[in-house]
Amino acid sequence: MSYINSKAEQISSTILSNKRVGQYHQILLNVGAVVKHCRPGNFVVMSVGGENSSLILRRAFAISRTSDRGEYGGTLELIVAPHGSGSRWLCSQPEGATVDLVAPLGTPFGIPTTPVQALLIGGGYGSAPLFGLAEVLKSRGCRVDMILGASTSAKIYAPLEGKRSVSSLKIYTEDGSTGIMGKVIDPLAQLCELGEVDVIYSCGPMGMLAAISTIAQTHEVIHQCAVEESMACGVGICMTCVLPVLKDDGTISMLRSCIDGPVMDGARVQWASVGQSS
Amino acid sequence: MSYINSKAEQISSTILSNKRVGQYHQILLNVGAVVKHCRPGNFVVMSVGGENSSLILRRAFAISRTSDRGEYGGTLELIVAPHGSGSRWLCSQPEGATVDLVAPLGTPFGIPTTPVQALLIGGGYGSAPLFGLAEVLKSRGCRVDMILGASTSAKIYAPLEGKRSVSSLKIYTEDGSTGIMGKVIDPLAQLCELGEVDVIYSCGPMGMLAAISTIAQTHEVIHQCAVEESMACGVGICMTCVLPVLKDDGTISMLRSCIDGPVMDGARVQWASVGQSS
Amino acid sequence: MTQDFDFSTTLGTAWFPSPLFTASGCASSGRELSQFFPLSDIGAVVTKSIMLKARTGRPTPRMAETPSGMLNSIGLQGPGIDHFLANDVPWLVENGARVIVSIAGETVDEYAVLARRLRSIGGISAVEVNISCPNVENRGQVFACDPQASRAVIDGVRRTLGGDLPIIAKLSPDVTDIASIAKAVVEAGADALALINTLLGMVINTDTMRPHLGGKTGGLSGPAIRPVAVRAIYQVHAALPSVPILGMGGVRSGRDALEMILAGAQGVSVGTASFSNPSAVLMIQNELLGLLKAKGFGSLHEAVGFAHRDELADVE
Amino acid sequence: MTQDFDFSTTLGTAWFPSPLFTASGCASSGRELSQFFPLSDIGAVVTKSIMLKARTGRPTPRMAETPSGMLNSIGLQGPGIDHFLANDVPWLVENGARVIVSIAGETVDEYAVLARRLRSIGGISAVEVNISCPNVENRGQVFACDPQASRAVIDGVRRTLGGDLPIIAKLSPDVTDIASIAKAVVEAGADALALINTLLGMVINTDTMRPHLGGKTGGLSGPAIRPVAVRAIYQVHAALPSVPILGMGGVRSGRDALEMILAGAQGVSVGTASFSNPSAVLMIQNELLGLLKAKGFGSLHEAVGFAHRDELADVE
Ligand SMILES: Cc1cc2nc3c(=O)[nH]c(=O)nc-3n(C[C@H](O)[C@H](O)[C@H](O)COP(=O)(O)OP(=O)(O)OC[C@H]3O[C@@H](n4cnc5c(N)ncnc54)[C@H](O)[C@@H]3O)c2cc1C
Ligand SMILES: Cc1cc2nc3c(=O)[nH]c(=O)nc-3n(C[C@H](O)[C@H](O)[C@H](O)COP(=O)(O)OP(=O)(O)OC[C@H]3O[C@@H](n4cnc5c(N)ncnc54)[C@H](O)[C@@H]3O)c2cc1C
Ligand SMILES: Cc1cc2nc3c(=O)[nH]c(=O)nc-3n(C[C@H](O)[C@H](O)[C@H](O)COP(=O)(O)O)c2cc1C
Ligand SMILES: Cc1cc2nc3c(=O)[nH]c(=O)nc-3n(C[C@H](O)[C@H](O)[C@H](O)COP(=O)(O)O)c2cc1C
Ligand code: FES
Ligand code: FES
Repeated sequence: MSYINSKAEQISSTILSNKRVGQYHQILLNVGAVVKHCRPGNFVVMSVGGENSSLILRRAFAISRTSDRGEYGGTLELIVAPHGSGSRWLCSQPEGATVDLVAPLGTPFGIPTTPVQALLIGGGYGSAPLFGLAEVLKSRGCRVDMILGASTSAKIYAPLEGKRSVSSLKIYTEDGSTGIMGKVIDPLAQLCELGEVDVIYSCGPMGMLAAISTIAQTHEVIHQCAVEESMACGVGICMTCVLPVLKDDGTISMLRSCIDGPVMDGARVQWASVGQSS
Repeated sequence: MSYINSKAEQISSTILSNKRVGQYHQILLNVGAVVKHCRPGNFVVMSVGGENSSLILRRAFAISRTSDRGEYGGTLELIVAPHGSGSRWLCSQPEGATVDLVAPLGTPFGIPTTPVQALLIGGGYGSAPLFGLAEVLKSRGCRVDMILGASTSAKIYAPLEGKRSVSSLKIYTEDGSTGIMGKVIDPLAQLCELGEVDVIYSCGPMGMLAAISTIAQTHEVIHQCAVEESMACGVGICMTCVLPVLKDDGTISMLRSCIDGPVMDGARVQWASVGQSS
Repeated sequence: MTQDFDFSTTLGTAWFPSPLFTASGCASSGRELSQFFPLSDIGAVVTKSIMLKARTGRPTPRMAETPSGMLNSIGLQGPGIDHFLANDVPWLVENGARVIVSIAGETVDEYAVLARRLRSIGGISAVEVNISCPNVENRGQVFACDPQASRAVIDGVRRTLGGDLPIIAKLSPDVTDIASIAKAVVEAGADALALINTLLGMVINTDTMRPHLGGKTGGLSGPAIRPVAVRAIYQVHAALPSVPILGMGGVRSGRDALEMILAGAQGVSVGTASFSNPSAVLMIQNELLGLLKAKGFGSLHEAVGFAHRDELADVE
Repeated sequence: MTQDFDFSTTLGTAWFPSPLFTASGCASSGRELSQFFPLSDIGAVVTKSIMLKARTGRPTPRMAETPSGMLNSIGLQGPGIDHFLANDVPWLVENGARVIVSIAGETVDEYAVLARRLRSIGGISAVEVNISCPNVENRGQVFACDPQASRAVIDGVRRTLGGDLPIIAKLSPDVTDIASIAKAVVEAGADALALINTLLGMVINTDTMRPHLGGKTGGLSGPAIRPVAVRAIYQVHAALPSVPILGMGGVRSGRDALEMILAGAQGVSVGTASFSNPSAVLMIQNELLGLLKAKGFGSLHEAVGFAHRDELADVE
């Protein structure tokens, strides 16, 4: 046996609820004991399209929140943007439908052993895993500030309950339809300069993660980001999801974002050469 | 414009009900004005598997009965055997689901202009179009006898209402679980000899149709049979569904069973060379 | 159909108001589809490949559905060229369809004889030469698999036909180097290329434990083969940028047609998709028109081969 | 696993308790799947093709989903043979897996050098030689597309390796005549054939209007290509009935594996299906075993090539 995917299980899971929230669907799944091993930053992969589907690959979704209490036992929640055929299929599934799931996968966010000042930055549905993370950080005595951004208000995912675990929440939209008009990175340099940030946790589009990495590096702030690369398998066997990452020995390796990520050290990802052959 | 497919329309149709009857599903579809052109012997073709289906070809089903009265306007009924992926998908569709349908297609059974003694023979779900046919024949003053057969009782489709339009109904099952143990052709020679049959109408497996043809020809009884060949398009454009048929000029032609059938003159079909190249 | 947008296309000297065509063998003689849309509304009807003599074709079963595709083994069933020219072409012309006649032969000569029959026929826009047929003079090897045989066929057709009717050579993807076959037929006088014919495939029926098709092997078509078709179009357009390509293979939406146009196709034929949707050609035509406009192109022509725009060399 | 039924198979001198293998490049180094089933439960793990030096592979995006298939352009990313032999093979052997090492080179020599490295390594059951790589010495043409180049590679490997380890030559379907390539490599010393590698394909991204993959073209795999794989297996088995074939291409159920066995495969590799179901190999193995027994076969061997039973001649 190997350490890779060591907590992962393939299960048939029932959709307990499927609610539209802005432009997203909040989907609650019954996953039983699997939930015990799910950490913020982990993701699931899921078959889509049903029995005779021409969509042969699994789709990856970040685990937004988990619960092992309540009437159903272990549940986990996904926040899904209806993007292409597969995610639209998932968003159209009724309560009671079952889906084939492999979970949990990937590296979780690292949790500091001492209380720190954490800044959580989410873009679009990238906020999904941050609320679960916020709860954990808060329970460890951290100060948790959160900045969320999206192009428009319907693409901001910020559930009421989630807000309770954060000390502050700022929202940016590009069209100004909610919160401040602008982008999540606008205030970042200043916050780092004020010394109010020890660790940045981020999740969102690759461009946003790259921009945060630059600022974080300038200010020598640790930056843990959850990356998102096109994935065919999610379990490390296809080599499609690679990113160039600087290793300890000074070499650059094409690491699989499904098993060596999605959470990676932003300072090590070679953002400029993502998507290029080397 | 051409006479081929001249009544056919492509429509989106709603499933009004889907009931299990023995080993079949009785599926009622809302088809609006299309119903006016549906005759016994016509069939429909239907897309299966939903939006991202890997099943790219339509499935053909005989029209069992039609109605242009009642709360829904035009409706038609199919009797579907869950056979492979496509028919199983159809049988699993809930009430209210919509399916993409082309109807009506193919040649209908020919209706005699004078009252005759008609014998209707159905094998398995092949009985489906016969009850509608029986009603029409009866309304024209014909005597209608019916023989249905199948391997076992759950594969006999013989709805109560349907029985009203026939003068006699005999059932044969190979395992004897219902009716007489045996095959539908067992009594056929004798019935023909007795002079009780002017026309045979049949629908069922090809082997059964071939056997009926032989007996009908011996006794010089007209035999209209609805054939069933593997069909890719159902509308005459693919040439997959061909059967060798004797033409008036004495030549044998590979006719398309979707537009030159499914109802054909049993005496003309070259049963022995079906499935062979010529 | 359009005001501000030029949706027309050409293949050699033939002009078509729209780039959407039926695919040979997937619209029969045209009549069958005319109930679903007026044939004059689309670019052209490509007729099923016609041979010299009437043919009964291959044994049934002639088709097998495969994941996102199908196999067919029709074996070029048809009435023979004389009956076809007397009955089917006039009907299409009367009904306002632009007609591309597809021809198929068993010998190099037979293609030339077919071409001679077409010389005097009015109303035909172009000839598609289906060279994916077994060459009875050469161990039954398919013409399109051999550059020499392909060249000989097109050469014979070109000479017999004279200079008027454009010749579209239809190639098979079952070759090691499709660009070299393309070059051979263009040198021999083809004005345009049709890419691609079906891939040779097979299904074993696990009940009978024998080949499912009566003809054993069959041609694979449908969405399953689209990536192979797009690759072939892209490669051939890179190698021969000035030769018009009629693209086909698994197109079932405007998006798919656009993919082929961007790869280098000047026209798109729709085959198997018509089996699942008899109005597919017209629907795809409308979708493609909408997409091209939405992307800001001023004409179809501007989009042809657009995916090659930052390249200089061939793809490999 | 079985009592009354002999499910074992051989490829050359190598024996395997089951005919179900992973496909090269679709199980990484094996560790990743071992959470989902014990690797010792299946026939063998075929490792991803390893080259002499470490390689970073091709740019991302490296995959595109296509109807019932996918394109990949990984470009043989890997750590190089030395690291691989030091780390991955011992781990597999310790975990009880039977190991087939897949090798890939850019020159005929490189294959031989790779073979030399394998000579002294214990625990390897066979070598799969992936000749679907561009030959840098010959205009980048893929080895497997040229009988001479294919022969040269296998010949070099055979000489260097000596007579012990069975050699499985993995062929590409992108050729005009796969049986002739098969004959060439068998003459050069291949003990078995792996059929098929991916088909060359391409997707144009209609948003960017450029080739979707970073590497432009990619290899098409998955159920979409199964009819092509079955045809290749059937043709090659007909041409070389005594040469064992490892079949692959779109297998995702026991039925699909049975189809390949009936067509002539002695073993079946599962690739893309593992991406959609990490336990696919084991599940397919169980399904196949059940089907073979249900059909009344007494051993796997009896079913191999069974679809050819009423034939004498080749298929064309
Ligand atoms: C680790 C991870 C976590 C993710 N978390 C979420 C989430 O919480 N909520 C959410 O809405 N989406 C999330 N995504 C993105 C989600 O996986 C894609 O939106 C989805 O796969 C698109 O599938 P589709 O069929 O709708 O689109 P299509 O574009 O039709 O998909 C075609 C193919 O490309 C792949 N693909 C397309 N976009 C992406 C993408 N952005 N990332 C990876 N593969 C892609 C698909 O898996 C599929 O194989 C996440 C992706 C990753 C890698
Ligand atoms: C004119 C006609 C009328 C029919 N009427 C009925 C009916 O009333 N009730 C009913 O249950 N079935 C009927 N059938 C048979 C029905 O079409 C098949 O059972 C169905 O297509 C099987 O599809 P599948 O996906 O379930 O099976 P699969 O075996 O997976 O189908 C694979 C492919 O083969 C084709 N195919 C398989 N079996 C048949 C067949 N028997 N005839 C034609 N094509 C086939 C399918 O269309 C599909 O393209 C009729 C067929 C024809 C031609
Ligand atoms: C049933 C059928 C019959 C065909 N007959 C012919 C033919 O007669 N001549 C020809 O050149 N191509 C023929 N083809 C190939 C198509 O014209 C087309 O090249 C191929 O099917 C790929 O396109 P598609 O995926 O859109 O069907 C046939 C294809 C099918 C499915
Ligand atoms: C992501 C991916 C990587 C592959 N890498 C290799 C490889 O390194 N060497 C090789 O010989 N084949 C490679 N293949 C081809 C497969 O081994 C197999 O031949 C092909 O995918 C067809 O089988 P499938 O449809 O079951 O995947 C790869 C296939 C995929 C999808
Ligand atoms: S998604 Fe397959 S290796 Fe990462
Ligand atoms: S089913 Fe296509 S011609 Fe009859």
